[in-house]
Amino acid sequence: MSTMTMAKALNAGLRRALADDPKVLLAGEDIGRLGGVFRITEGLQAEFGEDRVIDSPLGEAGIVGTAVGLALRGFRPVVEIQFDGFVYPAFDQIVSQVSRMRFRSHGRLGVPMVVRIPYGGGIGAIEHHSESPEAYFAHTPGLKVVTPSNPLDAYWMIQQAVADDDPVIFFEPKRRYHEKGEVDVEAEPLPLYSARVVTPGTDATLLTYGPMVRTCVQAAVAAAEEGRSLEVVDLRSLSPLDDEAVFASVRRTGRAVVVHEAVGTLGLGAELAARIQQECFYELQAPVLRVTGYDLPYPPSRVEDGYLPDLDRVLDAVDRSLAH
Amino acid sequence: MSTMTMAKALNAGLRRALADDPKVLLAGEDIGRLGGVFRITEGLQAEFGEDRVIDSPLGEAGIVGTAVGLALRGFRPVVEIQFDGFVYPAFDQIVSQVSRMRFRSHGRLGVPMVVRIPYGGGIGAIEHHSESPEAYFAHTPGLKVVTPSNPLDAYWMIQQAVADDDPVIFFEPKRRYHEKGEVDVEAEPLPLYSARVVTPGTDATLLTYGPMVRTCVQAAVAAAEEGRSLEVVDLRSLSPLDDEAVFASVRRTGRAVVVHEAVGTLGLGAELAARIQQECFYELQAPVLRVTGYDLPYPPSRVEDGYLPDLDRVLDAVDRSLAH
Amino acid sequence: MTEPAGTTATDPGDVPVQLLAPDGRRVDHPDFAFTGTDAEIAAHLRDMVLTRRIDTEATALQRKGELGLWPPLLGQEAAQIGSARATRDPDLVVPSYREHGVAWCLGVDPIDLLGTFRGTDMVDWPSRPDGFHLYSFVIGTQTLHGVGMAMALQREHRVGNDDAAANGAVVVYFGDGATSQGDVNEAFVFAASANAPVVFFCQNNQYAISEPTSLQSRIPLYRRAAGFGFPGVRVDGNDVLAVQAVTTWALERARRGGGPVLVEAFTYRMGAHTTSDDPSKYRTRDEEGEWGARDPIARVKAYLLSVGAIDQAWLDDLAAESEALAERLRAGCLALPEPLLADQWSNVYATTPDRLVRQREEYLAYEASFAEEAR
Amino acid sequence: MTEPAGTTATDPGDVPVQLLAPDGRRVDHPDFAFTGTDAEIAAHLRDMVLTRRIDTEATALQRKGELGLWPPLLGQEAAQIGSARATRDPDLVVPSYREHGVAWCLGVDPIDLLGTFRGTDMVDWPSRPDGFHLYSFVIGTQTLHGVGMAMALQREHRVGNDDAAANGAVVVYFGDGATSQGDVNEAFVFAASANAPVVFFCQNNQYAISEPTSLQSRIPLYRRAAGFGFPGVRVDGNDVLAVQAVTTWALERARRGGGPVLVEAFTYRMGAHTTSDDPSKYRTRDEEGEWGARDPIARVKAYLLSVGAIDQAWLDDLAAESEALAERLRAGCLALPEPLLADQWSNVYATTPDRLVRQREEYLAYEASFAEEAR
Ligand SMILES: Cc1ncc(C[n+]2csc(CCOP(=O)(O)OP(=O)(O)O)c2C)c(N)n1
Ligand SMILES: Cc1ncc(C[n+]2csc(CCOP(=O)(O)OP(=O)(O)O)c2C)c(N)n1
Ligand SMILES: [Mg+2]
Ligand SMILES: [Mg+2]
Repeated sequence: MSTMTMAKALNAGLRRALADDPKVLLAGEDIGRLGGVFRITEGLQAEFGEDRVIDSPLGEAGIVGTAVGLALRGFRPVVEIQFDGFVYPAFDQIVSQVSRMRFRSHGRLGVPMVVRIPYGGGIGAIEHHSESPEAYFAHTPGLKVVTPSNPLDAYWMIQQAVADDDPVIFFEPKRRYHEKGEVDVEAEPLPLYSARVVTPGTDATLLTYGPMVRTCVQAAVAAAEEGRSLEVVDLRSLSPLDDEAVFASVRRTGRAVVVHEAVGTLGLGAELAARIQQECFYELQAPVLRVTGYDLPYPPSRVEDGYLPDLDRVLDAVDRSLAH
Repeated sequence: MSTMTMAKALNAGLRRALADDPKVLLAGEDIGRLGGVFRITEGLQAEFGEDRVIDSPLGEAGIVGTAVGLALRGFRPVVEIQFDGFVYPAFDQIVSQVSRMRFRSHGRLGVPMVVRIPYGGGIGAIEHHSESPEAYFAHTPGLKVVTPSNPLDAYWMIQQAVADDDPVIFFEPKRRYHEKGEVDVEAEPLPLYSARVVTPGTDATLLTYGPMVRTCVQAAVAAAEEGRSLEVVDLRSLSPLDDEAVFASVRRTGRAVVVHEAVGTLGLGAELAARIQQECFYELQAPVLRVTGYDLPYPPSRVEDGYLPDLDRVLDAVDRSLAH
Repeated sequence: MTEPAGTTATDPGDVPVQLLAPDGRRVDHPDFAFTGTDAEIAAHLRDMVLTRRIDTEATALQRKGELGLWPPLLGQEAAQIGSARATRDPDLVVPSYREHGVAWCLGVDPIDLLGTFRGTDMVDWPSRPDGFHLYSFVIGTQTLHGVGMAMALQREHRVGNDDAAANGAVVVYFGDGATSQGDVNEAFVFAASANAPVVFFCQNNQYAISEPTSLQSRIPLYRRAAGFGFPGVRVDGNDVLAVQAVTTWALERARRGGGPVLVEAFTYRMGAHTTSDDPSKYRTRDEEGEWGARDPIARVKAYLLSVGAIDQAWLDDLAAESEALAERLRAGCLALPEPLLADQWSNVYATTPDRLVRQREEYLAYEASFAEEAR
Repeated sequence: MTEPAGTTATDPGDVPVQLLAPDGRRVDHPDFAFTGTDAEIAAHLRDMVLTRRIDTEATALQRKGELGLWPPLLGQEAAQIGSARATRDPDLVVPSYREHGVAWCLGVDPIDLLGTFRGTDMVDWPSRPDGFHLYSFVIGTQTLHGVGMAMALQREHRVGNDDAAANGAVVVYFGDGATSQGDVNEAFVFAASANAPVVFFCQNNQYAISEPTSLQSRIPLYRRAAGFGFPGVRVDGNDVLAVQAVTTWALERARRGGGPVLVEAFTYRMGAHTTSDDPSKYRTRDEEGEWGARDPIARVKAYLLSVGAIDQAWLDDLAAESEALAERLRAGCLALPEPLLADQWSNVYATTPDRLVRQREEYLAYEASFAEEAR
């Protein structure tokens, strides 16, 4: 057991994945000599060589498209997209090839690829550096989409993603890279595609993931001071969603608020609300509410604090839910 | 008033747009000499010249990216993506540039572009030729997304889209290209971003768009024979959604079934369900149900009939809704 | 200043490498030679004739409504057979969607191809589960996959070994139109950067659907390679000997560790783009006639007959073999098993998530409800 | 066969066009000449010095926490001033994100640039509402916009007119790393196909963050153009006279209707990629020292002093002007108005849809509820 940041936990997880399986490769812009702009791959090229930790030319379609070829030959590429907003040049490769190679080949060919994407706002960045594009991928059959919220999950989930025979879009909440947590490198990890109840509660359920988990836990603490018991569910996997865990919690509390940074319209909250209202129709005591980024392009960083869901907005929604 | 196919109506609408405004340009693969693989632009190059109806080199990013430059100079480009599955190479340009140029420039620069995309299945095609990618765009702030379901709307909506100062993703239900309808070229058209009640009814609301409108109208007819009164709402605009029309109908009937070809997870049905359960919580007598493409890549065409929503699946959902 | 490099001035390399003239005479080239025997050339003729027969039959099946679509290779037989016959194990072959001749040489049962266009199957080949990759319909996408496979060969130590037989390379096919796609140009960048063992085989059949190659590039396409730092060669794509010679050279160079090469096979799509297309809308009969005179099969036949390597009896046998093949295709096409929607859930993920398992069960229950009603 | 074209052999064009040596001597070139006066050169020096001062000040502001980030242009002043000063109305200028020197020449108030990096603003310039396009941060994306604008100039009949002054062209900036992006290569394709009046101005500053240019291309970048059928020229990017001469030629050619040109300005990013970067992780002090000796400002100063066109008093005045500018920047940066989230809803659509109007109202009501609580 040791205390480390999420950045270090990802680095340790990737190191272990590289050490455990010679077929694992890393590729991306600046990930080698520099160790990545967030230093997630620091030291790995020195340790595993330029053939396994590859500084790629500056083209996201090229990075993902060549990784498809490598994967088809049995390698397990883990590619880094430098920032969320730069995944779109690779969108065609991801949506029409990575996600479907198994389907296109009647199950014969897999693409065991991980696409790592630092995502989300709150770091005072310029445009394209604070986005939350997870819904585009969760809408795409054939992909799996996961996101850790803490160092422990980061350490294990990245290894589980690498070991998965399906392509996994791995969203890393960049504003949480430097927050510390306990990491037990011996523990039996939770299965990759399962949600976790982070804070148990009885009055309402907060469904969230990635960077917003911490925000929701803080909201639950604040609510507790006012005598309200909020349950916080860290979804961890956005595709597939752990429906049973979600429904079980909402059935218990009768109320649900979904919290994410991505824009509301057709964000994950839409799908969760649609599923919950269908499956828990009679148990729901209030509509499922959503606290999300507003339906705007990501704004200049000086106003991002107001744009992003925070403790107050979460509690405000909880109030509205409870008032129903 | 004359009877024509949707293909001809689109052709006529584009012709009128070109004739009305010298700034209107068409660009795309094979749209000039050949008139497009669906012949939507037939005859237009001959009539308006190669400078205004442009056969583009084979690159979707290039087509959309150069259209951005043209639009910034005051032109109004209407670009054709040859098939739904080929829009992804242009995804970055659409999502990071077209949708945001106004935002990026504090409202100073608009991109009055129309991206025409023949979409949907049911035509027995090979892969990438039957997709319904509308949710990707409806999730993206700054874009408008519309889709006609009949020749009359096609004729007017394409002109309204061209006249709009915002970028419009214009989805054309290719399986309906050759169905005929009345087109009144003098009539005052419905505003572009409003839904239309195609079939009024009282027992349940079918919310649908594009190729599925006809299917739903048929379902309503069949249901009527069994004494059930279904209201069919043709959404026409997917972004913005005409919330008021949707809520008004659902409030009247108490039940809603969303029908679309796109995969269910994070499809338009998710957003509609999420909004409806929030706004019509007490009026809803049953959960909002979704009849959609299954969560699979589009399958080989020999099984597409089972994959796509049809009259029976719609009526089955209506039964389930009414049984609640 | 005087016009610098990169303009439209001609270059000696613009003249395609040719080893067999349209009239069947063999000609010399300073750089390339075909070193095979006449028996091998006869085998090529057989491949080309059978491939064309497959193509005609598939076109006919489409006309009869048995296929949804067919992209004919008519006219591109030499480009495909010549290049495919230059490959050997452990080379990897990555087609676009018109490489029926390559598929044939690589041992794919043409009935598998029919399944794709009949809509019973996706784009994979049960009869040839590896070595010949899936067809790709997104223009250019496969070039990146090919480069990735070449990078894999490097990591598998299958490049530049002293034991030449152990070395392999990738050949990836695409069209003239594809050269305008970002993916293809990124493939050039990545291949050059990695010095990957890949031969970019561009069949310039003069058209991308209706668009002439001149719309994509104002200079010969083979010259694109030079701008990325690797060689490009233009070869007469209707000359099976020249295509094989050039591709063999390119593959050998790649296998040795020499890096990528672009081969532009200058050929002509004698038929329509696909069975949905009507070329009369965008090209002249004259042009079609000119290219008809350069038919890739005629010249090989003329040559082999002129040297007495084959005779009419040989040709008659081949005609009979062609007809038998066509017969087998017709029957095989109709016998292609109808797919089941229920099966489609199995091939999305390696381990199918619960929700999809349930979705499939619901679908089955729903289907079953009809069967019950019907009873 | 012997190695065909496109290999790594050197070419005479690889030697960058130079008109002013690092030691301040003017040198001749067979194809290009700088025809301006010494007074013009002095004006260039002033631009370069002030631009560098803007850059240093912005970097300092970032260190003080007043900016979130700053991408310094240090070392690229000659490439930017020389090329920007080659433009004139109705040319259009499309930058990437490091073109602070170009912005300066085009009349953008540098405080506007600070707004972008302070996070108070997006990427548009209130002080210069047209002619100089937005900054773009998605690598290469703007090259396609530039080609589209050039296609617009064609349609506006601003190309190839007898009245040369009425003609215009586009110059679009991008980096060495950008040349690997699909978009940039598609821009080359589209520009060549349309024969669009566009000058692709690539500042090869030797790095894309940590990646050396050699990872993107194994041959000099200017040669990329030849593969697309238009000229490429490599110019000493630290020589403001050569840059201006070459860009002037390229723009004139484009305006006349000669089509696209690629200019590779061979330069060096003397500073970090951005203020977040640490170049010591990937390059040596020796290398930095070598390039330091080729400083673009030093040689102009040396030349002008040597011919007596300027003197120490002139330089002292310039230093004072620089400091005043820096002072104005500091104050202007702190005075940049704080944006309001409430305003952001107005710039998404030309006509804001109802739902967004309501969303904004809800936001305002929510904000107001705090104000009430606070009371
Ligand atoms: C990304 C993409 N855009 C458009 C299409 C539609 N399309 C199919 S084939 C084709 C022309 C391809 O031309 P070329 O590369 O020359 O190959 P050919 O068909 O001539 O063999 C087009 C535009 C597609 N399949 N993929
Ligand atoms: C599509 C995309 N991918 C990645 C990035 C992250 N990134 C920002 S600058 C940069 C390097 C660009 O290098 P170059 O084109 O040489 O320009 P320079 O910064 O040297 O001026 C990278 C990779 C980006 N902005 N856009
Ligand atoms: Mg072609
Ligand atoms: Mg650079």
